[in-house]
Amino acid sequence: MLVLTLLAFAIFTAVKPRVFLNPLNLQNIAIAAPEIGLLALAIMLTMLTGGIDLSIVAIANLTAITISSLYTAIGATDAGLAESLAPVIVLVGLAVGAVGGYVNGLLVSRVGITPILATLGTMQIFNGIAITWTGGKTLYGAPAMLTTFGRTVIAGIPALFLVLVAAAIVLAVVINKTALGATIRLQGANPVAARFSGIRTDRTLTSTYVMSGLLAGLAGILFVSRNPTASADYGSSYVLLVIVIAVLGGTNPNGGFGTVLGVILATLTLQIVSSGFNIIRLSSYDYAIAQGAILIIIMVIDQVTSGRRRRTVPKISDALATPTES
Amino acid sequence: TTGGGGSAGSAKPGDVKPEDMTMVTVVKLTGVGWFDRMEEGVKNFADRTSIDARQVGADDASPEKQIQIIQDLLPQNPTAITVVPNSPESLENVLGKARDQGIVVVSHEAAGMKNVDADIEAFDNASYGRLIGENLAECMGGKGTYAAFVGGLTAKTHMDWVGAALDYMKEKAPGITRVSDPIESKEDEGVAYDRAKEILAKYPDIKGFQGSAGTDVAGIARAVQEAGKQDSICVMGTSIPSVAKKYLEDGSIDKAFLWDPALAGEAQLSAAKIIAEGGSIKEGTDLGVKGYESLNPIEGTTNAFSGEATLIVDKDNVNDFNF
Amino acid sequence: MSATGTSRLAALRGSNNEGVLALILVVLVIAMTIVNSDFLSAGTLFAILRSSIVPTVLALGVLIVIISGGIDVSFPAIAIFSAYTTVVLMRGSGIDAGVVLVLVVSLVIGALLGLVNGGLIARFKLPTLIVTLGTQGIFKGILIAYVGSRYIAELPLGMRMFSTQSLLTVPAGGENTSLHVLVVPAIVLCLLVNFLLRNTMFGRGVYAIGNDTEAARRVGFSVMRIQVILYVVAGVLAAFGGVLHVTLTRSANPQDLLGTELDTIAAVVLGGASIFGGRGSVLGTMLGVLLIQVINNSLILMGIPSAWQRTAVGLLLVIGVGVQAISARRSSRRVFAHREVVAPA
Amino acid sequence: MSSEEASGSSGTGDAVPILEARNIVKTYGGVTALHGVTLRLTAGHVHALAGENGCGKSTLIKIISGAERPDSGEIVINGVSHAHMTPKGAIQQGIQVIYQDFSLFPGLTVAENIVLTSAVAEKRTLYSRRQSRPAAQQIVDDLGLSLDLDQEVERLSVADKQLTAICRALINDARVIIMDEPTTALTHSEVQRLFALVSTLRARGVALVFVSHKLEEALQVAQDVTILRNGELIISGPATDFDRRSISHYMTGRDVDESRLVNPPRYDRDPVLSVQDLTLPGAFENISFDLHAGEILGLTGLLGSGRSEIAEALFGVLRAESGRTIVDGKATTIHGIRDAIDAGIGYVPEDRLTQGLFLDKSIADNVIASSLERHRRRGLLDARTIAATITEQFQRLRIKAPNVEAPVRSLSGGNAQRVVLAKWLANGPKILMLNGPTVGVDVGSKEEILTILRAQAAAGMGIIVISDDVPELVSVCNRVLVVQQGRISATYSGDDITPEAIQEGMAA
Ligand SMILES: Nc1ncnc2c1ncn2[C@@H]1O[C@H](COP(=O)(O)OP(=O)(O)OP(=O)(O)O)[C@@H](O)[C@H]1O
Ligand SMILES: Nc1ncnc2c1ncn2[C@@H]1O[C@H](COP(=O)(O)OP(=O)(O)OP(=O)(O)O)[C@@H](O)[C@H]1O
Ligand SMILES: [Mg+2]
Ligand SMILES: [Mg+2]
Repeated sequence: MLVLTLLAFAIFTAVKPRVFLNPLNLQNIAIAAPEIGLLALAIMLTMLTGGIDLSIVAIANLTAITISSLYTAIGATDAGLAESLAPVIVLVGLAVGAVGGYVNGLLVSRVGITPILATLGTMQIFNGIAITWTGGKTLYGAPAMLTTFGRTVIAGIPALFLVLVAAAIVLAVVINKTALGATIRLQGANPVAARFSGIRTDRTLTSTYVMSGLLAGLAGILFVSRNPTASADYGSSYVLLVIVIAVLGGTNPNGGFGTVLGVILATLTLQIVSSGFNIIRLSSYDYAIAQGAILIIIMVIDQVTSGRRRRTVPKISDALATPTES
Repeated sequence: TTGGGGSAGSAKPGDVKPEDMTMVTVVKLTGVGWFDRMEEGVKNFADRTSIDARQVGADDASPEKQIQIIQDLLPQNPTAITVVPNSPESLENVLGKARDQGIVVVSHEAAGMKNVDADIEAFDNASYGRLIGENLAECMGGKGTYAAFVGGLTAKTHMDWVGAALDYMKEKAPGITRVSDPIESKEDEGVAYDRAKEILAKYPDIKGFQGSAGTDVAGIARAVQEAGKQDSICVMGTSIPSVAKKYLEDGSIDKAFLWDPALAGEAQLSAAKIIAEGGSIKEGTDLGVKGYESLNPIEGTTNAFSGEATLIVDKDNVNDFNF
Repeated sequence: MSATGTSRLAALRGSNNEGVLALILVVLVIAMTIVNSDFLSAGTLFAILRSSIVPTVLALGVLIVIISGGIDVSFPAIAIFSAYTTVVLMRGSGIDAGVVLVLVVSLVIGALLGLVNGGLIARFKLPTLIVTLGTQGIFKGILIAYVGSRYIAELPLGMRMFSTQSLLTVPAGGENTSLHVLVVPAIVLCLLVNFLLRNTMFGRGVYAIGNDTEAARRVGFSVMRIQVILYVVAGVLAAFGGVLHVTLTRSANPQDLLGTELDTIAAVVLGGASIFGGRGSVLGTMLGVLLIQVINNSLILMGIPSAWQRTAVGLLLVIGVGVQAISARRSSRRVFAHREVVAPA
Repeated sequence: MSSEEASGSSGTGDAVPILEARNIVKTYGGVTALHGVTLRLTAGHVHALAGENGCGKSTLIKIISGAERPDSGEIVINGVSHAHMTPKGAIQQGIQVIYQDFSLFPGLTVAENIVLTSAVAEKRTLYSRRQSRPAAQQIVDDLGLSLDLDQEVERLSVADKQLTAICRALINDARVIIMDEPTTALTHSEVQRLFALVSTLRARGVALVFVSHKLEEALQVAQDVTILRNGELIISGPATDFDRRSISHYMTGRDVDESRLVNPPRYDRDPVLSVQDLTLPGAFENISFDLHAGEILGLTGLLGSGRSEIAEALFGVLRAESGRTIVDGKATTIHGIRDAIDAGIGYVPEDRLTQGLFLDKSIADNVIASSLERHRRRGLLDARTIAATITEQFQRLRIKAPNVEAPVRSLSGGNAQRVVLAKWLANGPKILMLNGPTVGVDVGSKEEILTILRAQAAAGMGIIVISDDVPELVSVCNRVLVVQQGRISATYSGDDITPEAIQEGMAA
């Protein structure tokens, strides 16, 4: 994966060095990547348990809307107060994300609905709530704290990107260094054996979806930080994109295997590729073609090389189950 | 802040020759008839002025992709960016950056945006909506019920149009009432059709429909036609001649309203050119494009101007259009 | 409870909970009729059936793929690609093609696109989700960038002639409501696919692969061949769905259908198919699609404000699958007759 | 019967082999599973293939059946040589296999599973449930089984799954039938019915391969014997030349001691586990017994007698309706598996593959799966103690694998079982219940596993062994309870624990 990222980078540098290496462009990549990266991490986490969370974008928007409307509501009466309450407001937004995730968790673990159905349903519910709440309009306004943060650049690196890095590190620790993380991976590898090993399946699943909700909420915070607006239909194109990223990053949709690093690298690769194509003036449809081709070529290469390592392939999609997370 | 957008940054206004100018038109999405048509206007402008002007857009109408595209344009530092936003507010930031960098920014279908040097509308949405309302009321004979469709509850222009039409009814045609909140067609002709059928089932004596997204009226017309009510029900709204033609001819669509995206695209660019050359956009400015010969400021805004480019299509003139 | 009693119950429930799903559907319809008596009318029924035509046909392709243990998100692209390209070709060639030609051309295109999926998946043992995510982008891109992006209102005869045909017409209230003729091919396809899955060795092979690819190899199925064929079949079904869609909307719009993949997959899974493969039935899929269409096409009748409709759809979906999930859990409870039964995962 | 037939046959020597695998070499990455093994199958003979876990038996079988390709060597069928087989080719040559992992289709019905192979072989294009059913019914009746043909295999017990796999192999009129540990989950009577069928097949001139770690079974049916060790061919000859001792000696290269050896439990102290009137209608009634520290308690009975349900109720898989469970003198309600584990109970399940193991995960991940809680320091997992635990268990249980990162899927049956055992020992339970602990485990490993159990008992653990392997019970148990129709019908202790006694206790 790393090789790939560098490769993509190298190619575009070669093609259009002046524009592509322009710090502005590199910063753009680092500004767009975080929100996508966070959502991809959320999907990856749920895929580890053999599930999926289609509602993350809807959750992110709910968070953004919560923050924006709380801020403007309080600001209407007392602007100063709104600013000083900013941290609280942000936390409330994050809480909304957690609650959304909790709902998914209950549906999947307690009620026992197939994740893809449960989250497709909640996706529409959350999205519907957002539409009703905003009346379909795009809300404007967000704590200065966030907007300035959105513009902050530390040592040439946008603060937003640092958020992604931080989140990634935390998640990596959770997945690889905590009991919860271990249970999440085992749950995905074989739910029955997990149960017989004394793993509290319900608890594991619930916390997984809560975490994915939190990540989505964080992404929502980045939405408003990038530009002080919140709407019900922002980021709808992200849902499929982040699935691509997660799987491209080596996550096995059937559960059990996936790595944070892989997902982050996959995110960067796709961002580099997309801005690269944009710079060489490729139309969005040529880009769609290129992205698809790249995706498949990578998987083929990965398969052909790793094919030597893994002989038997029990399930087709296990082909990319490369146990590198431990 | 009208005009003089190019004050800051590299591109010093006035001293650049057209040959050295590059202008990019960022549209909601490419690969749809509407913006294909707009691209024709962009090409026209390029040929006419020998400015390197091109149109770009994502493969679906999503704000985030539009932001991304503009982000990626900044390093290329074009003279001007003209844009048809999917969600004006969400573009404010990135367009702000563009202007700080000295890039001229002109928008369309986005009256009220702050971080643009000028916004050029084919008309102001309120009067466009009232116009549709007026025609619909007249067709319905001043009484009865009607339903309004929008591409999405989040599509601002659509909501403005149906809102203005409703206001018109309230004032001028009290005998007419709207049966429900605007109905979402999800920009999908099939959905428009299904919803229209439902409406017909729930309100058998409905007398009119208003559509907003390009394909709404087509879907509605199909439902009306199948119910054999094309004569008793008035169907009007925003659409494209190529879409509406067949239904205009059999009367299941009564009138289609639109502005020519080609001209709109051209108008945006010439506005950008004027500003880039140090001029400014004000009341009465002539953009040298049909329907935009004398701009009127849109009240409530400092930088938005509208032309009089509304087109009304019915069965008689539908064949005059080639898009 | 007695063994026979349970088995009879099981039979009612159906191997994939079709019974439960049907029950949910009935309850929903009753509830809606109570809310608005107009709901239970020939008009609504026909409307819902009509709007189910295309989703059903598309779902059939998805069903086959899902049973084989894969996931296909490229079928909407294949559907609209085949149909739109056919229309363009026909207009280009100037011949006003009849049904046969239209079908042949579009189905061949669909088959070829399906072959691309199947080839990649079978030859390189790639995860189906990724391959189809990739091809979906490629097909969509080629379609709009190179085939065309115009909204085409003039369709070839083969499509035109069916656009407004109706199967039967019944007087309802003042005017007549009629059932569109294209429900016939949809139902025929359901029967065909049902036969293919249940009564052919190919069908058994699809289930076998979905259950355990290695075991399928060991009993002598040639996994590769079956996979290739099944994606071709899925492609053909998608193309057929595309043609039906264009015919029904009486216009060819290259932006149509794209983005409906998740809803269709949901309908199939709702119909009792397991996303992990090996399980699923045509009947269940039909019920799944029907349930979703009933939900989508009744909210205005129910008088639910537009702003709340998405929420309503989501809620109903969750409730529907929730009830099903719970009853499925019940059914998997163990029955003791002094013989050990291992509770399924 | 078998003995006289065995003497009747004249070994491998003269008769022409209908299938011969010559000098087969197979390596998996680093592991060499087979080097230069030869196997000759004679028409009308049962060929016993014996060897320790991981010595390459299944691999050899997979190569003959085309499921795997050999690195070198050839397979000669009726004089025709093949560099390798394909599954389809093998089936068309009349080779049928009962795989150790069954290779069934959980989502399909028993009937479908049984007839599918033949349907494929016949190159059918159409398939009809109705027509295929009688054939399935036929074979099920021949074996005198009570399989529900319309049940989904996923819902079956291990035993029924195995029976289904057997039926599938026998239904085709094959010329070679290979049985990879076909009797692991079967009861005595089911095994005898299988053997009856085997001898009719022999009469038809079918050549059979029989892999089993139950050596007396092997000796009972086989005419020829081949023994592997670490992928090497050790010896091959007529069954009459072997007996239980010699076979286990060739397998392990040492003398295996299976004699009864028990050390006295702490009867003086209170029992670690006391079960009183435990009842789950339909499964078991009024089960009462005590388990003392250091005691190994045998729980036996025919399949379906309810013995497994009792264990599963104690482990919280099932919920008993009435009765008391007292652990260490404390009355404990066990509503879920977690309750049981918190109370200090561990359970090595019967269905190793689905309930016991994470097949695609590494040995390491499997070993700590149940003891994550114990390996935490300040919220995080403590890498050092984890590594320590893993290596300790890996070595103590002598798991045969390149390293602890090897996926369990790549382990042989016996080694897989050691991993499950390791998982529980890593959690140091007070009470350990094992359901069929040495099913599919070779004599050598079996002895080692039993030794481990004795050691754990000696260290104060209370152990319950659920098993119908009588010699095993005799060799480790302080007491043996016989379950019949969900009730405890007999209790043996001390010197009353003899094979004969238990046999008739179960049969009674
Ligand atoms: N024939 C027409 N006349 C007038 N306005 C139109 C016409 N067709 C589309 N529009 C409006 O022009 C804009 C672009 O339309 P189009 O549907 O092609 O793109 P879009 O991304 O779907 O935007 P929208 O969703 O707002 O329609 C939209 O505001 C749409 O409502
Ligand atoms: N797919 C595989 N990948 C890697 N190693 C394997 C694989 N299958 C088997 N092995 C190794 O090959 C050796 C032989 O395995 P095999 O299953 O043939 O043993 P066996 O004799 O059948 O043992 P048992 O009696 O326990 O079934 C073992 O060391 C095993 O770890
Ligand atoms: Mg539109
Ligand atoms: Mg084996």
